[in-house]
Amino acid sequence: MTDSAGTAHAGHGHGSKDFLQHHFADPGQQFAASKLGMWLFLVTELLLFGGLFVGYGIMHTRHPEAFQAAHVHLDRVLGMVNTVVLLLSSFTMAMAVACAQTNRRKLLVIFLAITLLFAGVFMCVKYFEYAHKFHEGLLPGKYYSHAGDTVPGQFMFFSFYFMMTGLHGIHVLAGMVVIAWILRRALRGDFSDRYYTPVDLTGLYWHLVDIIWIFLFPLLYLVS
Amino acid sequence: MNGPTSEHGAAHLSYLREKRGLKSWLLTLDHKRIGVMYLWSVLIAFALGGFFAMVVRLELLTPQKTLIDADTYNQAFTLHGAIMIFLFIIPAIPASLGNFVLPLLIGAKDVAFPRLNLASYYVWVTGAVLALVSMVTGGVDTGWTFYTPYSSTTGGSVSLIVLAAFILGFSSIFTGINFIATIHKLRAPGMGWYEMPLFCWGAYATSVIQVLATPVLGITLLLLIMERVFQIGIFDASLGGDPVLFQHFFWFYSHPAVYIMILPGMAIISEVIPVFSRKTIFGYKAIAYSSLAIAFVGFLVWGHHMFVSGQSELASAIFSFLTFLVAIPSGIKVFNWLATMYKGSISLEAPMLYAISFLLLFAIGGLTGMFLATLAVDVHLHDTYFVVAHFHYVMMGGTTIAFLAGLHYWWPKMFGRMYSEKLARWAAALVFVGFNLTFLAMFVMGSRGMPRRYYNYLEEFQPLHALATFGSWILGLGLVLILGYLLGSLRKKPDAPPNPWGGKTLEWTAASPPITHNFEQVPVVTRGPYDYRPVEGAP
Amino acid sequence: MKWLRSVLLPAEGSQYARQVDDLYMFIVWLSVFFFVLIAGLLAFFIWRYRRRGPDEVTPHITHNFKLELTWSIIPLILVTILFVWGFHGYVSSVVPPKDALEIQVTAKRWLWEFEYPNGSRTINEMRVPVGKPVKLIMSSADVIHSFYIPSFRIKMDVLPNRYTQTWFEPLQVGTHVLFCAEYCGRAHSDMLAKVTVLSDEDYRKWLEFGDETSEQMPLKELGAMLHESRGCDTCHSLDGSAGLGTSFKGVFGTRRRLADGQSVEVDENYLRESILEPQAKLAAGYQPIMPTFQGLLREREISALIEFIKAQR
Amino acid sequence: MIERSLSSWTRHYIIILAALLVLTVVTVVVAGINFGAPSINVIVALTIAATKGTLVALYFMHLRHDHPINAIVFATGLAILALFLIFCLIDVETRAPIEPANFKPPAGAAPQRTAP
Repeated sequence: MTDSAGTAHAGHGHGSKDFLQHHFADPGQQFAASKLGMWLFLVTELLLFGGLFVGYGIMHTRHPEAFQAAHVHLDRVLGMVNTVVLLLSSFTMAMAVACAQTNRRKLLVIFLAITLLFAGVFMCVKYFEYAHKFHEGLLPGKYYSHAGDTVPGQFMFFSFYFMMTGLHGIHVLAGMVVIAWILRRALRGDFSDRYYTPVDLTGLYWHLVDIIWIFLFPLLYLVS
Repeated sequence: MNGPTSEHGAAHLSYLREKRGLKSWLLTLDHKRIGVMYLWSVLIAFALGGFFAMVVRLELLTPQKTLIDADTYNQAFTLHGAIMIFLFIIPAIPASLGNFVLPLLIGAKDVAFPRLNLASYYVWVTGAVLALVSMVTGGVDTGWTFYTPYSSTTGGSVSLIVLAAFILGFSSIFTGINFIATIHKLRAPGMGWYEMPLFCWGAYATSVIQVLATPVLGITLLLLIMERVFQIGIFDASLGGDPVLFQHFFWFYSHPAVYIMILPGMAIISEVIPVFSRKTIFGYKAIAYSSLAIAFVGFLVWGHHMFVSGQSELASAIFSFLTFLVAIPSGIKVFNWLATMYKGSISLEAPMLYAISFLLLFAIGGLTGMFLATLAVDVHLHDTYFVVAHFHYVMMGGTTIAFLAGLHYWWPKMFGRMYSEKLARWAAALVFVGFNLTFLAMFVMGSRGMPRRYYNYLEEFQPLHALATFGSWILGLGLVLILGYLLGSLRKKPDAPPNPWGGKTLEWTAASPPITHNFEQVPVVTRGPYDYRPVEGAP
Repeated sequence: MKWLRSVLLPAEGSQYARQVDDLYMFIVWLSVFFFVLIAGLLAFFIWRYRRRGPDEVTPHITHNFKLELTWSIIPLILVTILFVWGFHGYVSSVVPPKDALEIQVTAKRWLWEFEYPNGSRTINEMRVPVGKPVKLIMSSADVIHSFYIPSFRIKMDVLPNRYTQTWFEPLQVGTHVLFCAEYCGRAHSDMLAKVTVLSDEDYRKWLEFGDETSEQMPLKELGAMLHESRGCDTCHSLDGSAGLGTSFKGVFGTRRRLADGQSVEVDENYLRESILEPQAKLAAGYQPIMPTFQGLLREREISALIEFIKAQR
Repeated sequence: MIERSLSSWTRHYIIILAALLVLTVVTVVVAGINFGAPSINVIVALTIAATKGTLVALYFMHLRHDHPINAIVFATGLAILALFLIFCLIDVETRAPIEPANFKPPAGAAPQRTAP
């Protein structure tokens, strides 16, 4: 996505330093267009998750007791750790963009690497959470086999849990791939204060993934 | 305004001839070539969807079995709907004609994101292939609306076609993102928002819906697949879910999607009418803003598909009122088009004939919409042939006829050839007559209580069904004729002048067909898009 | 203009239908007015302002605020009237009178089942008294169906695991068609039922004693009637063609392979069991979809069906 | 976007990060308190989440200083999502419950999928 929405490769434009494509008048126009394109894409992501949020909201009002009883199986501490990890990664991502804008190429690489690391930590924590759920039989839909439920319909909470965190996790993984790719380009020295569009756009994407988690955390781990 | 030579001093070859070979097409980033590839692809989809329509109509010739069994019939109308909606109408105008003309209309060299544009095409191809695969691996009999719990429990390859629709959604989103960014950032120097041709306003409003509504379809279809694979329960009443919620999710996209289909059609009509009336458009701003108004209000009316679904009465009332509001901007458009023709200099070439057909058919489609927005009457007409007739008047009589208007209007620009005007007029007449024969009687059938998606029906409806089937043959004949003379024109030598219709918008200042970079020099806009005053001595 | 009304709409079976039709006809005339206006102007402009020469110059008319306001406000007023009128009718169609007779409706693929206050049941035929409000409380056993009686202008979706309701008050004695209006699969278009409006006296008598004619009919004829009225024919053909269930043609006396691998002779006992407990000995190659008819058929009716099946050679 | 030095960006971002972390702790602590009605807890939790999201969007994503069109795009998306939720809730919350006098619940009406 970031690739097609924001950048071009050398050879397609006149000034290869600025990666200017032929149909734009100047780099400023190209940057503004790319950024608008990225925001439009982010809105589609927002509405994609939005559908799940609406579904969750409505099923929660239908089965409040079941959701209440089911969410106890989630580990608040792990959820909070992951929230902090993602917030930190958002911070380092924002710093990476600032470094690119101010031409600090070494710092840019370092911040991108830290962001990638945080993303990895997030996925590891998620892995342990999932493993634990699978072990207890808290599986999605017809594979749900948890013993000792007191309120009928608890399985539906986990349908949402897996849909929401799963889709979010896929977005984190996709973000990691893009960040790794940006990191490689940063190592190659592609970015400067004249051209940093991909870093900026990746940053936007990453922050959106963070915002979605900011909402998932209280909805899934803290509902009461 | 534009010299015949480029900045390098030599004339360029047209976009069709500059590069040759299959690879130069398949990997092209040129919006015109992508538009042309999209055009042929959606036409193939149209032919396929039309084939299923013919099968359905033929089966309905007699009250009992005519040709195929009930299961085949159910699959045929499902595929007719799914193919026409997802593969044809939604991409038809924006992704094929729009892709070709939008940058030309605003004096740009390309769309903002050419790679994304090409990606959109290949995503469409992927979705189309998956849809075809689902057709031969078990078939789908859910109807294109995929209502749960039927869709989550029936056999066949429902998951596959749902996945195909999910993927096709991305192709639509990509086009939408591209158009919005292009219109915001790539207008030619001197072209403010109100100097844009009205097609761009329509395309803009369409793109806003594509971006905002399509993701919800995505998640809905994903949830449906999960329901089939895991039984996650959200739409399954026996597990505590709510099948009516599926209808909310589905129509939250699919009603705005109707405006994804009709708005670009209206946008084409707004181009054709001033040119063939040789007169400036009446009420430019009203037409422009009515597109945005339709797009916005269109988001808030989806519940009118659910008046008898078990939705709450309060919700039905709110949705009914909001639905009526859509009539206002639609009416404004129709009256403004008429006012444009007042004191014009009207000539009736093929594009204008289609525009006139559009006005008549869309008027019927719009007026019959009032029956369906009225709560008490809709309860009776819901899920009958009245609805079938209504949306065919809007989708086929509106969008598809507008698509044909645009195709005839821009064909010389796209391929540099004029088609046979005489055959074009015959075809326009055949399509108009055939269409009305097919669908007009369906209003009566629906009012008399003929439910839709029926394989067997009561004897009393047979004469009207037979009339509709007969009409569909005339309609089909007209469409085949169009394909024939358009393809025939491609065998001729290029003969189209740059501006065959006397249009004032920027695409007519480019060569026919245009060069790869569209304009030899970046155009500078000094006059409005439909300014037919003589250049000297204007007040 | 009565003739137009009778061409466009089915005969009115209830007071409410008359109300809906008035509104319907109002919109028809409104639409005709606007269509004639649009088409007339269009035709007039095309003729009056046809292009007469290649260099014609047209006046530069960009807009006219007053005119545009007019054609925004007039439609707004009209649609507001329509909304209020339509809402008014709708409200009366969703709020049944307190003293309405309650009939419970269960929709199944692909038949309608009706249960009356005294516990008696019918399939694919609903009997109601004339001039009394009837409230229907509906639920589906599988997918979504829709309860549609065109003569009464009522329609309501029938959902699984939920009740929906609608009501009507028939005007005169007679019969009407009930359709399923929400697509529900293979035999969707055969999911029809008969609505019989009886006089109050006939209704009460029928409710108490059952159908007099069915008591006197020979068994085989009664069976033939039930085969249709109870919806057997939706799945079981008489001509040997494959349906969702086995064809009845020549079935009696043969040996039948069962889904569990065993086989059984098709005799009176097997037929009886299959009507009352369809899943007990499921024939091989068929889905276990047949509903039980326990409590739905009188003793004599079961015998009648068996006699009827025996007679299909 | 305004021109700044890296150190000024850093200061700026650290303040935002600190606020976000504090809010995270607050939301966890608050979740343990009983406000009387469960809906109040949900509202409090979502308000805090919305505040955090706004901070990220305005500062980390630069909407505060960016070309307004980007903020308009994002706000439109949020508004449409809100309308989607509101209209669905209007329906679900105002459906009339039908309790027939002489009816037994359809088979399997209660959502059942508890432990085997």
